[in-house]
Amino acid sequence: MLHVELVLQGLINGSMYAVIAVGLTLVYGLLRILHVAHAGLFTLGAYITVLITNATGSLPLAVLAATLVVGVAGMLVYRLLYEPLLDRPPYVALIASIGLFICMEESYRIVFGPYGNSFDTMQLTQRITIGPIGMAAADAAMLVGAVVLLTGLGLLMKRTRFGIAWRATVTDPAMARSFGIDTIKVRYVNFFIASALAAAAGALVAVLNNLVEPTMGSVPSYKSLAIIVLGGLGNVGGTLAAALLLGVIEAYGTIYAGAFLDRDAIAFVFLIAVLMVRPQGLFAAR
Amino acid sequence: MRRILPLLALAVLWLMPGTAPAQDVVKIGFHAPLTGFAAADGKSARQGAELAVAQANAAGGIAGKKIELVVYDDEGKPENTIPLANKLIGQDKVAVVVSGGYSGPTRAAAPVLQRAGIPYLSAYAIHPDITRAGDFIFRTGMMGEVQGRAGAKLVADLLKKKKVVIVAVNNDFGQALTAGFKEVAPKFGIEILKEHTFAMPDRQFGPLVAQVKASDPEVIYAPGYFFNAGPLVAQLRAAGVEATIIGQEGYDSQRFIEIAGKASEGVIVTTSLDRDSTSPATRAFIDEYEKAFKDRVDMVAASGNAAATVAIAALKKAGTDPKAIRDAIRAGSFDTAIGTLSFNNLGEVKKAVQVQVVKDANFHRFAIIDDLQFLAPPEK
Amino acid sequence: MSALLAVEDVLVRFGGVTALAGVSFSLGKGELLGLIGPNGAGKTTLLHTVIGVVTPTKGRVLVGGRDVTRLSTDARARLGLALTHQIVRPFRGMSVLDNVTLAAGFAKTTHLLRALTSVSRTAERARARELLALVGIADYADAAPAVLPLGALKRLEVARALAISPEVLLLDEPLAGLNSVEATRLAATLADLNASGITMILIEHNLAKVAEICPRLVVLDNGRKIADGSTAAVLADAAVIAAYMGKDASGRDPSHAEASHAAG
Amino acid sequence: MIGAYEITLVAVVSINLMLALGLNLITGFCGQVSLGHAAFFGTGAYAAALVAGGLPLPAVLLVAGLFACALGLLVGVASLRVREDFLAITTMGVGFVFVGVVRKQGFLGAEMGLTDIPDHGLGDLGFVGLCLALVALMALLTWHIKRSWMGFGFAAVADDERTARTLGINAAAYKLAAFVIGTFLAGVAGAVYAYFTRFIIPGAFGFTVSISILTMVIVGGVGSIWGVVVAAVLLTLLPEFSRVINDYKLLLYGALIVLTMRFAPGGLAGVVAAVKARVRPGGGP
Repeated sequence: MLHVELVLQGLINGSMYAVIAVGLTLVYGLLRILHVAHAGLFTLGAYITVLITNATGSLPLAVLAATLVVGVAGMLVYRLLYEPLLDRPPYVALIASIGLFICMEESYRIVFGPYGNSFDTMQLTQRITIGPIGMAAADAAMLVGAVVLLTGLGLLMKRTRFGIAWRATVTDPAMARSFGIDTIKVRYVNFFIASALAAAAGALVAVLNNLVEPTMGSVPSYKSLAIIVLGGLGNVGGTLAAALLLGVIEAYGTIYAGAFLDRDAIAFVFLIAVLMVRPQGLFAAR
Repeated sequence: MRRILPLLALAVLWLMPGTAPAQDVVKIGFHAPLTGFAAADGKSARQGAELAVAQANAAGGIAGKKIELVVYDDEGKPENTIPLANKLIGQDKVAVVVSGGYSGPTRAAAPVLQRAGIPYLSAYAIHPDITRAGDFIFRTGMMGEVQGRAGAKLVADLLKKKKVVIVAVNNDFGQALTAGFKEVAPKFGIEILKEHTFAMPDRQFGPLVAQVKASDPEVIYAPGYFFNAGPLVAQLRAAGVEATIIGQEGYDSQRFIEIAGKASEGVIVTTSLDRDSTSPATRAFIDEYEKAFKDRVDMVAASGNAAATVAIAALKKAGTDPKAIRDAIRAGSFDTAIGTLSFNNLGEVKKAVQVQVVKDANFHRFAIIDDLQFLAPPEK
Repeated sequence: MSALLAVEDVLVRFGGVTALAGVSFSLGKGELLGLIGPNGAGKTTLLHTVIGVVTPTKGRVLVGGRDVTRLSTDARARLGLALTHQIVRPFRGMSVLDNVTLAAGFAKTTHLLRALTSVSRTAERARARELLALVGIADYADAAPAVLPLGALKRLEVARALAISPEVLLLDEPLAGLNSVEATRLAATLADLNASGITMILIEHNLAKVAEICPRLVVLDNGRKIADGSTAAVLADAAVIAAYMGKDASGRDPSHAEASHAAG
Repeated sequence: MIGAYEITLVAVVSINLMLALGLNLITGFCGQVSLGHAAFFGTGAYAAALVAGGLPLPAVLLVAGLFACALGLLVGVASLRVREDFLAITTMGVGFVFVGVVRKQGFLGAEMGLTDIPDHGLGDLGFVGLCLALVALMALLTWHIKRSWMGFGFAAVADDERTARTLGINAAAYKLAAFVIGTFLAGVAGAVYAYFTRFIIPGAFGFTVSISILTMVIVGGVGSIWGVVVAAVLLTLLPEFSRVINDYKLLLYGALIVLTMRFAPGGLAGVVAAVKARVRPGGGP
């Protein structure tokens, strides 16, 4: 019974990691940028969700607004920061991204205060039981939300013109251009989708914790980097699998390894161990 | 070159020195983490201290001189706090310093102030080494171990419960509280079923909750901060865990109740601030704070206020000679927002522990543990 | 007498693709071997296997009779193998002269302690200038590679490879992209170097050029060696003609014809 | 006037300088982006705290450096296995694992840290003298390495590792050398830190420290010794001068990084080189 719950809780955490990290891997796959500021957009999504819900009383409206605003913000980050740096060594974009992330966290602290914000009325407080397994409605929302978002993303990538254009651009931008694919547009759409996913993750985490804080992106900022490496950089399916696996490993680590290892270090012990055996990541990079 | 100009402008802006008022003032130094991971506590501590200074100034200051609080951001970093303490001593020429910071920065500053012979009051940092730096160093907050002991007494004597699971934040605060709790637990016949830790940034406790549920304790002793405790308590209750949850001064913020919602009802915390106190000092603090900052009080604000209050009272009594201030603190008894404080030989505070319970979305008095012998902090 | 360089039954697979399917050949001292074949035949992969950038799935590479298959690229370079890249790879952060100076200092860079204790670059600079003059780009010595035309960069590749005093020089299309005057001059330089005792393998598309300077040819097609012998004999070989002309002209093995089509 | 404030500030700046010079060797000279430099810093500090009671100061510095570079060697060997993209994240992981392990070890004081580190016995001025001497020594060492053939080899490895190999340069050995020397310097910095604060806690060696050191290197201009020195001094001191704008300090720090990367990705050294090239058109290529 304990193990069923541990696995379940691991999957819930893992699905949160997945929704954040998949966006990061989309950006990396296309542009080879380690987009640390992604976690700042995640936080922005969470703030918008809470503030608009409190103002209008409608959580769905707030989530919609968060994904749209953050999606556009992501495109702006690309246009204003990354695009001019594409022909520079990769660490330039990485450091710029870290700088932007610091700016974002500080702006949230200054604008919204250091204490964090909560929903005026707690969302999804019910408890759901399926046979012997019970979980909070918020947990269920996290799981279902992640499945819906990632399935949607999968369909988008497999079935739509954008998906084809994206994959073609990732494989060979020059070739994609010669087939008439607007690779610049692909980049913007890519940033929109990745950032909207981050915002959705932020909204789900806000509901889950009933708390959004300026620093809530810190842990996702580095942990999702570990996840996309484990997943084989740029490999969307691999990222998903790595996120879920890490969630479960952390769940067990928290209980059984807590005496000698910090939970946040578990991800990296796992990462380093995997890289020593499989330098290309758990799942082959593209 | 034109591209660099904005950078230069920024640099110039940054370098602009602060202008200290030239009039005759008495300066109290203050540092707290205003940025970084502990910024929330930094802000509360600062507001608490500022309120004490404003009130004292409104009441005429010290012998006609205004009090100025010289505030620096320690960023939670020990190494930064050493130059900062030296700056407070050498350049700002403060008479006394209050720490609104965590243990790391406070431990770093204490020897500096001791060597310079400037009295130093730590508002809520818990590490035992702070006061060991010397006779100029005082602590108005409770040591972690002392509060941990109070927690054990609460569980056994007041609640009459035995089976405990400990879930502690993984830092010096959590470690010290756990150590204090475990130190006296055998004496009270408390059985510790399991002990777990979580990291300060953790907000999702699913696996821990599952494990706690499996252990089926009567009491969960869970040292942490409001930002951990809010989600933790909500998740424990959502999972159907009914055990009594014991928190500490880290929970003592209205934010905890906002985050945990209904789940916070019945949570009991050991802290320094008694919301139902009839003491004029406490009432005045609570009312004035909420008026001045449009926010509810919390333990950190009360502690920052209390430490500054002690500093001001000592200045009033002894003037600006550091040794006289030290002696005044050592010998005196101070009426503050967190009760009447006096100090032992080591500079540790002697005071009762407030036990508060969340009821109808507010903290209320549950009990007061005032067995000062049991709570006595170390003298060495 | 063992051959200076020998490749034995080398098999290279990338993922599911077989790039080299059991290629063998050997090379005596002082030879100038032309390596030809259609695009995708595996020529560059073969040179990369020899230098150690690519590790073969099966087979061996021998230098002077010694098995070097497990040796790193830098160890092979120290044994006397040098490579020029088909797509030029100058160190873009260094001047042209420094590119060659670095290579000329291989005796110093080989041992870390020696590298740490050596500062003077005078001798190596002088040697580098000689080499730049030899390949005819002395005027560019102080320029950054970014400003050089392709022809000069190709020559820089050769000068830099020569700077490590190789016994075997592996040249990956050094003439491609050059105009005919440049190509003729560089080809002549290479022939001179060969005459001075440096063994060479030359990948080249321009059959006329190859025929002019290489006495012996090895032909690859779709990862297999289809011919090896004197230039005249190889160029007359029906299989070679078929490989170059596309679909079979001689009624040979159909799988092979199919393969050459795919490779084209 | 030089007071205790200035003296202690010089010590803080010196520690950052030592860290930045060491990382500049790894990241600047040899091109290996490391996001885990604080782990080596911390290793040195903990090693020093453990042995300082029994050894004279120079031996403590040496032991701290050796412990750090032993870990550096280990991490270096491990990172040879991972592809270039992964290196930054692997080293970041090393940083997290270091803190995550240390904070649970009783013999390292766990969360309460190690305390009672003995006095260095040099006096305030003597200590700052030691700091400055170490910084000068390290600057000289890295300057020498840069102009030696080792530095030449580093530059080649940083520029194009595969091509460097085809020229006989053992890229793996060079990378390890960079890791070993750079982390040794970090370890010495750790010992100095331990003497400076006289207690250490795991939180002092976290990810944000690694980031701020890397920021110094990159804002200075990777590989440029003077650029990195200037950046380390400026970035350490600017917050000191700006205490008046406490609340916006970190925001401005972040903005400075973003703007530098956006408009001067070559850092200070890049800006100066560009200005020089414009002032003396004949001087450049």
